Amino acid sequence: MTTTLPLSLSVPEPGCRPGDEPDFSDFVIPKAGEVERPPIDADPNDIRDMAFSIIRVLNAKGEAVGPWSGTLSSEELVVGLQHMMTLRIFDARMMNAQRQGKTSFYIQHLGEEAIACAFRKALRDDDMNFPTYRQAGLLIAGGYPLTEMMNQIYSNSQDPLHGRQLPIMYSSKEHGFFSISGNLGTQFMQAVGWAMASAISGDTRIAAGWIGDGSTAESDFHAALVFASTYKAPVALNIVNNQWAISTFQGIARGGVGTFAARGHGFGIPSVRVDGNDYLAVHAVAQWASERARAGLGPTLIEHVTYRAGGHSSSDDPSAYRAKEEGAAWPLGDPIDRLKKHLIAIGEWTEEKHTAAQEEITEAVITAQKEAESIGTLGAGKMPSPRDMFEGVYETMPPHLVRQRQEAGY
Amino acid sequence: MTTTLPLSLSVPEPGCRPGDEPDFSDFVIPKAGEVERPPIDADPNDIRDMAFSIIRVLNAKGEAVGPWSGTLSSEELVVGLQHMMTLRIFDARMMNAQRQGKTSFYIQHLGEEAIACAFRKALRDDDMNFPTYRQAGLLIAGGYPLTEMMNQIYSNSQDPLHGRQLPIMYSSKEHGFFSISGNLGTQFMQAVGWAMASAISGDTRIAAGWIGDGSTAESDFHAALVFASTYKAPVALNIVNNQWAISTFQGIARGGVGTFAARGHGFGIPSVRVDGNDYLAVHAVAQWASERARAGLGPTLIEHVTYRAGGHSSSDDPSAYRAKEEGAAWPLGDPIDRLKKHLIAIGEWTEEKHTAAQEEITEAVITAQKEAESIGTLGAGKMPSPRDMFEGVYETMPPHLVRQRQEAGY
Amino acid sequence: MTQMTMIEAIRDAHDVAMGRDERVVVFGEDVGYFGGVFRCTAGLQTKYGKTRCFDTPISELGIVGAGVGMAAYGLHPVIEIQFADYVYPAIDQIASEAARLRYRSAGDFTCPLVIRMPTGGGIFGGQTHSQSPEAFFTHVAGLKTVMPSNPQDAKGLLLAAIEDPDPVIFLEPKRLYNGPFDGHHEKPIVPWKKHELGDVKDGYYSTELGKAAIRRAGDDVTILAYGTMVYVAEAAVEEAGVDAEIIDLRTLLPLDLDTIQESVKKTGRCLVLHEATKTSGFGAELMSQVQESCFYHLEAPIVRVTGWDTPYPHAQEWDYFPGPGRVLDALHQMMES
Amino acid sequence: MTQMTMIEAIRDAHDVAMGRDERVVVFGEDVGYFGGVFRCTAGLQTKYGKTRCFDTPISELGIVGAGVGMAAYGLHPVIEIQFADYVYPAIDQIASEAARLRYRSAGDFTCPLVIRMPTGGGIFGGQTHSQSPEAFFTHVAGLKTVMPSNPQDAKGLLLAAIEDPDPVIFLEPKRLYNGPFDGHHEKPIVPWKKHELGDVKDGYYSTELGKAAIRRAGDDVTILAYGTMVYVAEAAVEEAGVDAEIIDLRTLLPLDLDTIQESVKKTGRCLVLHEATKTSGFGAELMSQVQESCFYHLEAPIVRVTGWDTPYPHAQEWDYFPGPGRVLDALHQMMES
Ligand SMILES: Cc1ncc(C[n+]2csc(CCOP(=O)(O)OP(=O)(O)O)c2C)c(N)n1
Ligand SMILES: Cc1ncc(C[n+]2csc(CCOP(=O)(O)OP(=O)(O)O)c2C)c(N)n1
Ligand SMILES: [Mg+2]
Ligand SMILES: [Mg+2]
Repeated sequence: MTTTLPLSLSVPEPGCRPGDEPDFSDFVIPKAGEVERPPIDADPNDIRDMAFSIIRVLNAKGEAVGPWSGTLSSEELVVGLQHMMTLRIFDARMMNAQRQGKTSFYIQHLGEEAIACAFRKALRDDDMNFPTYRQAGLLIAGGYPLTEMMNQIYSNSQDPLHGRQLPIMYSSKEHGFFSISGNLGTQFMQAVGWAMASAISGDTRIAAGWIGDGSTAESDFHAALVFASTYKAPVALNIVNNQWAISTFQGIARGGVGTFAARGHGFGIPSVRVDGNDYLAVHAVAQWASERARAGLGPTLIEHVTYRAGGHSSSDDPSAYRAKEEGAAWPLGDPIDRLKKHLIAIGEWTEEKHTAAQEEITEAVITAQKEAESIGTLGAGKMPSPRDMFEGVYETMPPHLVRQRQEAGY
Repeated sequence: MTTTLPLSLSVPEPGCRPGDEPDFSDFVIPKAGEVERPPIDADPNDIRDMAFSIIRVLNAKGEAVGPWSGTLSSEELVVGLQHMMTLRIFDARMMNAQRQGKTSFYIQHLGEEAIACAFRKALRDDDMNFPTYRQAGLLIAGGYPLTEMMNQIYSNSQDPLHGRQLPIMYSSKEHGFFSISGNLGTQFMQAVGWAMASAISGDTRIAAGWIGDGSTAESDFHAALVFASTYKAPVALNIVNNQWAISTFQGIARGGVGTFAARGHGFGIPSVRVDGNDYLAVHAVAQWASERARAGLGPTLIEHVTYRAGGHSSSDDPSAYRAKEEGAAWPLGDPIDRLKKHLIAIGEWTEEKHTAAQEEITEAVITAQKEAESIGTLGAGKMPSPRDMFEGVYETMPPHLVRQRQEAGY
Repeated sequence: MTQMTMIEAIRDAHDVAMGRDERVVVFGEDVGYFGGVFRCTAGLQTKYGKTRCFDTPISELGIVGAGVGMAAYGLHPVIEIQFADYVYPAIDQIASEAARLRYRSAGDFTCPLVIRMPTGGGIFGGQTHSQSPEAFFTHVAGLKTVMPSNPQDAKGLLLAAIEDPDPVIFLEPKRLYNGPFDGHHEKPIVPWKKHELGDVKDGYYSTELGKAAIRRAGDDVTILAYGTMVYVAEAAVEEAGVDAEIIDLRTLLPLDLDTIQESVKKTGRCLVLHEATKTSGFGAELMSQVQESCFYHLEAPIVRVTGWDTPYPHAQEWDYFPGPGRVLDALHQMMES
Repeated sequence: MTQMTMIEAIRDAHDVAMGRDERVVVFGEDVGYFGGVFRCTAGLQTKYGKTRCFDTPISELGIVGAGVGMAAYGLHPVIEIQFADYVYPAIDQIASEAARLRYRSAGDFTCPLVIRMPTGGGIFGGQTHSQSPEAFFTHVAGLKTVMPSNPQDAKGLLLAAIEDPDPVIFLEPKRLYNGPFDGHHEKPIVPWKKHELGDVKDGYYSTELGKAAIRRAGDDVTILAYGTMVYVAEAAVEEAGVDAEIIDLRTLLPLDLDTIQESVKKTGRCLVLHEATKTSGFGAELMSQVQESCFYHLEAPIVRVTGWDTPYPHAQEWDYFPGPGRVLDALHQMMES
């Protein structure tokens, strides 16, 4: 037997840490328009390459090119731009409100606005999303009132969740937005269950699951793929790869494989990657996946390639683990800038309109914020009653909870 | 918007249930010798097809052909045959002992003997297996005493596990056989952890994980693949696809994908399929995977394609859920018959030698059994002390357990 | 009325529920074609079709997670975990998700889900076919936990659980599936066909969750038991000749504290009995509630008889199992103090 | 001696252990480069290299499963679960595997593994950053469960846990990381630098597992507490003017029953205090053991003050949290009875 050298543990490292020069030269970006648009019933084996490429519609000049363009009218695109702008302004104000102590916690979407905003427009109103904490765009693009969101964030007496949940852990059945769990991954499997239920019931509604790059390592991700592929559940399974999981770069979750989308190949699930900073591309892919689901063709796995331009949450300072310059070096640009550029290029938008829209939206967000704050902020103003803490654990309050509520004096 | 048809749930069904004619015509079996043997450092992308083919060495005539042949001498093959025969005779007698009430439970390996027996011979003595309940071949091929196994099965006073474990849930560190858990899947991730520890320690030892086709749906399977691919752990990850998980056919776990081996592609792990009823093929693949691991090239995923010819366990009657004739129709034959035929074909074995070996082994198994039974069987003869039930929960017995032991009167 | 085993009663409850309500769907490992390793779902796939009763991949997480998603959609899934010992991979979906969905969404989404599992020891099943994990579930706000001890209750409680708007953990003492077991493993069991509690009403009925049953009225000591332990208690009481009141809790949460209190205030003595390991077992909660509510009526310390604080052993099963002998000793000791 | 916060003391314990013993490896989510979201492992990767302190994929199952495999190999892994609320995906690897490995293999394989996790509420973390799951662990035979309440103990107990030959669950009350918190959230905390228990011995020392500490001697009532609740008890006792004996359990399992008994036999009264939900919480076990061992010395019912049986709320945190007010009320009530 040959002598063997000592083994050693290989621990992946990101290309760039604080102090390093950001370097995305390894990151291969196909040209816009380059990736084909297969029929929705394509054999997953024939479209294997799509998990290693990136579907892109907007090119550097702001033109919409290739087979994935044209799913949206220019009016719809203007609305899309407004949604993204709303989300960004909303985020900025809420981050600030958190810093001012008006609430305990906040999570923003900076740089990722296109994904949920565009995806939402490819679904029907009665479809159901199973989001993570970074898809508030689904609510904004779905017309959910900003004040309601803020009431939740402030845990005031008008909070639809009665102050029970951490800020931004929204829930709105009416808006196709499943109650957010703080436990990563769990909702991915539930989305498959919901979709199975729709199929069992002979319904036409579909589900969309959402998960982060880091969270694909969780068990629920596997269970979701197993169940979705076995029962051909009508579900779109979205991975938002924003390159980071708190301080951990995506290579720790991704390991040796080329992409997260490729995970779907082990299950025979059609798996694609899309430029997550390209509103048009995300919408087109969402449309394709939802048509597949609705036609009974089963699940689609979608990796949205994007970059988390801000900190993980209001508790996080990313300068401790990644180079400050990394965000600026991110090669897929900013989703708002790119859509704006496109709309200007096609003559549907101008700098003036943009400035006006920015002001108008800021106004609207401020108005909503004033309204919410006039009710209350965390610990100030009108708060949910402590009595309410005991309600809703069960439909009917059992005797031991009644006793505890009484003991607490409510 | 186009009108949409009602959805429906797709529930996979096996080709054959009781009353049906077994039909394996969909099951594509490549010719022996057909699959290439790539270098151990081949790029996983270049050997993608191996997850959809089957590595086979023994052809219908009993010849060993192709690039995967020749890893074993004819003496080693005779020993291999004897191991498989031993395991089969051992199983038959223990199934019978269970029926006679000498123990509570048994699990046999009928039809799957080649896998663990051959695999074991490609490992070094100090490597570590993390087996399921259907790899006793690892112990037999590793020279673990039959009487010890039986003492465990009978839970008698010489049971190395002190009667604490269900029959066949062996453990032998010395023989590179990790303590079997009754919980499916858990050991797959632990194998990766052990392999990571070996790499961290600059050791040269490698690990082998084992899991059934049905159990690949468990979360531990995913975690194992994630960790193994991220840290390039020196581990061989074995899936034993014996077509059934109790009453559930492999299509329920496998879903839409072609094979279980293909699961590895999502992780960039070299993934191969091997004819699990071909001792030579299993050995050659095990050798390849262990060389990869030992050379620091990381994990290999191996799907052993075989058939569970017996019931799931002593508690199971498979005629309730699959056609009785299915086993006979299984196209990869019987591992013992095939190796025997090969040895006869190359002039290293005869029918007479086989009959003699059969008698000799039966004799040895009976001797071992008599010895074990002379000590005791479950509930009869010398039993482990109830006092021992309180030992070994912790290295040092804490006060509350001392009190409980005293309360119990020991 | 039909004479049924507990298995048949459970199967019948599924059948009745599926017949009455299209939203009831049944799934789990080996649950579909084969009808479950204990045959509790046999025949349902044939009768209601593959989309209402089906086999699943071996992923307890996936099974429960699918159940949560389906329940949120509006179905009423009834799922089987093959053995309670295998519920751990699903604990996150149960404790963090099913249990909290109504609360965290303020009723926007709910989770009418029943999770059934064969529970408990006495079958030489070793560490992974013998566990009694009820204490875990009773510690999670938002869950209800039920354990029937006979065919009549099994059917009625399962129907109530399926109709319940919240998640219910339904623990089935597998040692009782075919007949009551008094803890004397060397004696043959009495089949349910010969037991009055094996007389099961046909068609629909339900047994309210949260109500205990007094199995034997008595004045000297109260025994709190559930599942298999109810029969162990009966055997011990008979042998001891003590006038014990035996309460079969049936539902562990919400607990029927009224019935318990009334009994302990009368008897002044209380023995708590369960199979699970002692430390932080549900017996601790029972003792605590009795102590809190009946302190001034207690004439002797409350006593627990439980499984020992070890993993469930194989060969030593009958030393581990809280059998009539240990209960008898405890009763004698209590009556003396 | 160095003045340290609890975070620094925990970091120092890792450092000392890694320096003394090559087998000690440290990993978890964000634990490597960044040093943990609470910075308990900051600097270790730089000092000991990437193969002894590293980041992992977000899989609690994988983290613990890897730990079990490594411990079986012969390493001593010290792993972090980012918040105790996220331990559920790993419960199977903890309860079915780590806890039982020594027993089921009759000592052939062992599992010297430490699983650390920030625990408890008081930081407006809502349902998934506030839980106290200690009762689950104490119900699993084969595990030890530890919860320090100050930097001195945190370091000593963590070093003892790392040296322990069996798996130890190490719960860190995150509300105490930077200073003791008396439950009055409107008041600023006292930093550890100003507290005598923030005075931490340099280098190696260990604090024996299974031994409680008496934080305040007293004659009238015994308070059993651990973690953050130790300071809540201190605040309440001071306000109540009751001569209470406050016992900081430090190790929940094995429990220091001797110290508890001695105290309760002296005081005749016992109050049990914890943050976790009430039903089947560890308080139930404490009440039971006190009742079993001190029944004839009890002058009043044992009382529990705990979190309510609801998920952990956000806005209502201070109504949920067992603060000094509730403890005070309980003390008054007990002293009257
Ligand atoms: C089960 C569980 N484990 C750990 C955490 C702590 N945690 C919160 S967010 C996060 C990172 C998630 O990263 P990713 O999935 O990439 O999503 P992103 O934040 O980038 O959108 C972690 C580890 C959690 N919430 N739940
Ligand atoms: C976590 C867990 N879930 C369920 C079971 C029950 N169970 C035992 S064996 C088995 C089937 C396993 O099938 P497979 O993985 O194909 O292995 P095989 O028995 O065919 O070798 C099941 C469901 C278990 N032991 N552990
Ligand atoms: Mg991310
Ligand atoms: Mg199988």
